Amino acid sequence: MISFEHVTKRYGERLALDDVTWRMEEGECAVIHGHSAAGKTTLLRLITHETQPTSGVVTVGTFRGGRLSRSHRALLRRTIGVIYEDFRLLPDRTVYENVALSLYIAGQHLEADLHPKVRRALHEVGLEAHRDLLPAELSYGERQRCAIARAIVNRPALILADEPTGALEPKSAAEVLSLLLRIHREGAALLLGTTRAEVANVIGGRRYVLEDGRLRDAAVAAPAGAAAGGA
Amino acid sequence: MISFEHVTKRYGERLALDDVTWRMEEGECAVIHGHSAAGKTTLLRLITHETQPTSGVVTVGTFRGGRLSRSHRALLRRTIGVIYEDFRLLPDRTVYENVALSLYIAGQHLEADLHPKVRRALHEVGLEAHRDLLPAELSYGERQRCAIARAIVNRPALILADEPTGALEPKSAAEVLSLLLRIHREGAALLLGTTRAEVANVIGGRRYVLEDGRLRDAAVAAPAGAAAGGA
Amino acid sequence: MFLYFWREAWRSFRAHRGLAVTSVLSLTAALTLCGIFVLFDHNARQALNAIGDRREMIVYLKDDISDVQLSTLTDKVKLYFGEPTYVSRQQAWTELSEQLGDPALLSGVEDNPLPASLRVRLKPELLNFTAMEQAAKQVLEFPEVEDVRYGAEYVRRLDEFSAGMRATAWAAGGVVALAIVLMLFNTLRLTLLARRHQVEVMLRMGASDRFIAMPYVLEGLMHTGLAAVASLLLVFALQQGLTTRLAGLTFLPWTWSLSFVLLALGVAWVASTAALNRILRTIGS
Amino acid sequence: MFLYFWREAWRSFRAHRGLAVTSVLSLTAALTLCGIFVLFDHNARQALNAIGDRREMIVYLKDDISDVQLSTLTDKVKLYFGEPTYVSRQQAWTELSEQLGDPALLSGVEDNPLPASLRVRLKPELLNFTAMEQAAKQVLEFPEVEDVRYGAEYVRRLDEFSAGMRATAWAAGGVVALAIVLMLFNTLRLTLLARRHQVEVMLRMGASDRFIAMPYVLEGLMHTGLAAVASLLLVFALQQGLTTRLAGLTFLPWTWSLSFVLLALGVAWVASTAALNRILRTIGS
Ligand SMILES: Nc1ncnc2c1ncn2[C@@H]1O[C@H](COP(=O)(O)OP(=O)(O)OP(=O)(O)O)[C@@H](O)[C@H]1O
Ligand SMILES: Nc1ncnc2c1ncn2[C@@H]1O[C@H](COP(=O)(O)OP(=O)(O)OP(=O)(O)O)[C@@H](O)[C@H]1O
Ligand SMILES: [Mg+2]
Ligand SMILES: [Mg+2]
Repeated sequence: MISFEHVTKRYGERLALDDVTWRMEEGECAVIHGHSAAGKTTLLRLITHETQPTSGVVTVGTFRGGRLSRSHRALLRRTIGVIYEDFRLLPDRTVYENVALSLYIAGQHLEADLHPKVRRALHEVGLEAHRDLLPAELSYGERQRCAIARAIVNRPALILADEPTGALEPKSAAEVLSLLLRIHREGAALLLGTTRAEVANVIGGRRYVLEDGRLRDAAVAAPAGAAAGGA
Repeated sequence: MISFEHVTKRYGERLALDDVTWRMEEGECAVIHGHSAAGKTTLLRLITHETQPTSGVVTVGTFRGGRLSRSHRALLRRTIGVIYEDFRLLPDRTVYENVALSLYIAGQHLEADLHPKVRRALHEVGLEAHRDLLPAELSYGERQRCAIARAIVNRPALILADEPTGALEPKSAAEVLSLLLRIHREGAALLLGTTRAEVANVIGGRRYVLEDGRLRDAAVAAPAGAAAGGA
Repeated sequence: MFLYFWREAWRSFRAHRGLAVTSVLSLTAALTLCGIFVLFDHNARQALNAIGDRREMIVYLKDDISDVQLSTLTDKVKLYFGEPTYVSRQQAWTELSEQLGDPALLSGVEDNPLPASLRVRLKPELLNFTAMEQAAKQVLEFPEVEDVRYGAEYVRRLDEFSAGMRATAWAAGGVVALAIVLMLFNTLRLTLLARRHQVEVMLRMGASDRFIAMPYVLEGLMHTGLAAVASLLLVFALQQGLTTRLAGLTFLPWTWSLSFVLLALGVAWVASTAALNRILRTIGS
Repeated sequence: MFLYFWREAWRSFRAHRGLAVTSVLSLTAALTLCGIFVLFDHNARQALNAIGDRREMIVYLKDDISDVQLSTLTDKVKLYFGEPTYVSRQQAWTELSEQLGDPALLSGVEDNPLPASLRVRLKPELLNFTAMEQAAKQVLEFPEVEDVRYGAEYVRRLDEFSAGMRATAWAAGGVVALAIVLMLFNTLRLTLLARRHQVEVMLRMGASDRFIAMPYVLEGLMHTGLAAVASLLLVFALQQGLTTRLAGLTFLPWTWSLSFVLLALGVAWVASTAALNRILRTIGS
């Protein structure tokens, strides 16, 4: 589903990704664990084609490398649910509208179809009570939950989660991670980037360590469930 | 320096703070530990007068309660360095300019004065190499460091830190916390809000637990230094 | 689908009410200017037709012609050139006195020196400078004719005026269309820039350009539609106000009004679609 | 301190280049309109002074007055009313023939019926409708005078015209000032809305309203200054272009030009300060 072949990404003279080769199949689950500024977000951005590699080829689904046309890029992105590290909620829409937008963009315009899906997603992240608040009126953790609801509401084929529990205390974090795992088990591929070892442990799946732009395969861990509450 | 007397804050029918009484002296250090949506950010916003209590009196320095005039509010805020949970960097200014802005606002306009201060702050958070990048070009952790640099560059009398290590991996987090503690030891009061027990442990000082809007005093902890790496 | 776009357009309209009001106002100003011009053009055409009646040729007759000669001449003139009216020497004298204003001035004149004449209201196909010149030459050939006068200069000016009018019409139309395009372009650019963050996020969520642009196109159409109707009302008010002074100033027929609105909407549609395409490209990835 | 504000103004100017250009263009349009008006007003004043020379009174003399009577009358008229010029019966006749255009028309008239007259170029203080009426009455009292004519209607129109001119001047000035205020208000509002997030952050960092507003005030002044100079250049170009057709059209003296720019800047300063105060309040805490 995703494959990186000798991908290098430079920003000016700063090397963000250094000769990364890596692939991930449909329905697979992978964690990229790395310190801050290791290049995790850069790697995810290459997948969504927000940025282009300096050299090497990124293939996502049937979209292979190079610059995509605007409409192809849009098409690609509609199959991916991204949880951004900085959430990227629309500040002038309520929680409900933010989540519903995902469905509108995917071409679902029937209220009758839409409404139950949005409600289910809000229920899954525990934001039903906040559906009519604007993002600015949410606590930081609630905003992150809203971002997660938006990414999963359409049950995309691939979920990219960039530090999806950064704003949550351990208990909520565990809940959110198990939600993501459940959706993964329903068939979605899940790629999660994090700076925290405990998150990586909970997710299990294939585990990569990203250190100063170099990707290292850290064997397959058993999908643990205990280490989460640890701190 | 700060005192809350029977402060209650409601948003509509949602109770964010419930009869909170609490005080903090000049140069003191305190941690507010609470789960997501407990009301930590609301409490900090009352101190900076971004919002008004529904009932009760908030006193900060010589500014006692009620609505301050616009100019008084500005005056108050210039004595406080705030690290926001969502950073609030200016997207159209470089790292250097973001940090320098703090000094300009405080009325320092001499390049010769300004430059060394900004450089020192950037050095303290480890962002010298990124001084000419825009916030959008930083990694998430680097953005948080920039926000910290901006809050401390002017060595304010009071530092409000809202989850200041949320985007950092444990090692960087420990560095940042020790930086904050050092500045506290130089004389600044430090009030830190966090969802993470390990952060609360590192800071030590007076420790409060905020649970569903109610503030509980959790005795004075010894300024530990060991529990941090635990993850 | 369509409902969603209209709801979004309405949201944007309300969210940037100040911007919307300014946009509608400046569009109204431009369109009113254009409307006033169309109004005057419309009335000028009507007036020109009316003035055309007065483009006459005066055929001075020799003093000594007989009634038979006169009636043959009248018939020939009628056949080839237009509707003749006979003005006797006495009538000519009376008219001159009236023109001079002070009848006393000519009271000393005993003998009437003026000739009789035929005033010929020319046929429409002769109503331009060259044709008139031709006709005058032909009339002068008749033996009964002493002299021929026609408003050569006057007709030339009228021709020039109406040509100028038409040129100005095109120029003004072009300028207003350009103004509308620029204004819409700018309003849309500002609306989108004020929402740059939102647009970026939507692009990242996979929204197509069309999906993002459509509400703004609709908003632009709303602005223009409002402005077009408002400017027609203004022009109507102007016409009502002026009609007392410039008697006979008539309002545009409803077909003109309708095409005016439709044309404005058309320009707005093209302009905003083009503008949004460009702006979305600059906002980016 | 001041350096910082200028740098910020420059940054904003560059960051919103499109907005800046539109703002400057629309300000230029408004100011050019105003400038054209001032130019015509200036020239109309000069022209009015010149036209004043032609506001004359014609005193028709009785046929039978003697040379002595004529010269006393001339002296008296000169003393009280203005500069007289004698027009003999013969001269009057010649002029009439010329006016009629076709000398043949009057060739049959043997006896010249026209009276002699004095053309009086009136003193400046008599150059308004009521004073002229008064003067005419007085002149009519002289026994040598048959009749008095003066351009009553003409003078009244001229008076009305210049009063209208002055009223229009004020109205146009007011409208343009208003337009500038609105345009600046809107441009500043949009600039600040496009930077709403930044402004909010600065307010939270303890920046005073003045600190935030100053760069935008300077930016508004920059726009206005540019627009004022540009519009003066346009008006100058217009004057140069028209001077071939409307001979004697002169450009504004430099004092007028300078006050024009300064006035525009003054309006801009007041408008942008007021606007920013309001906008900052709505952006909030
Ligand atoms: N647009 C850009 N221009 C220049 N440098 C950039 C840009 N984007 C990222 N970088 C740099 O690339 C490096 C990696 O950034 P990236 O965002 O991928 O890190 P990350 O692993 O996501 O870190 P974090 O956990 O802090 O978010 C950083 O040093 C950053 O400064
Ligand atoms: N402007 C507002 N309008 C309505 N509700 C609000 C507003 N601001 C905060 N709230 C609500 O108040 C509660 C407390 O919010 P607050 O931001 O103080 O939480 P927090 O402790 O900072 O949480 P986090 O760690 O997630 O940031 C939340 O439920 C939030 O939805
Ligand atoms: Mg990142
Ligand atoms: Mg918070």
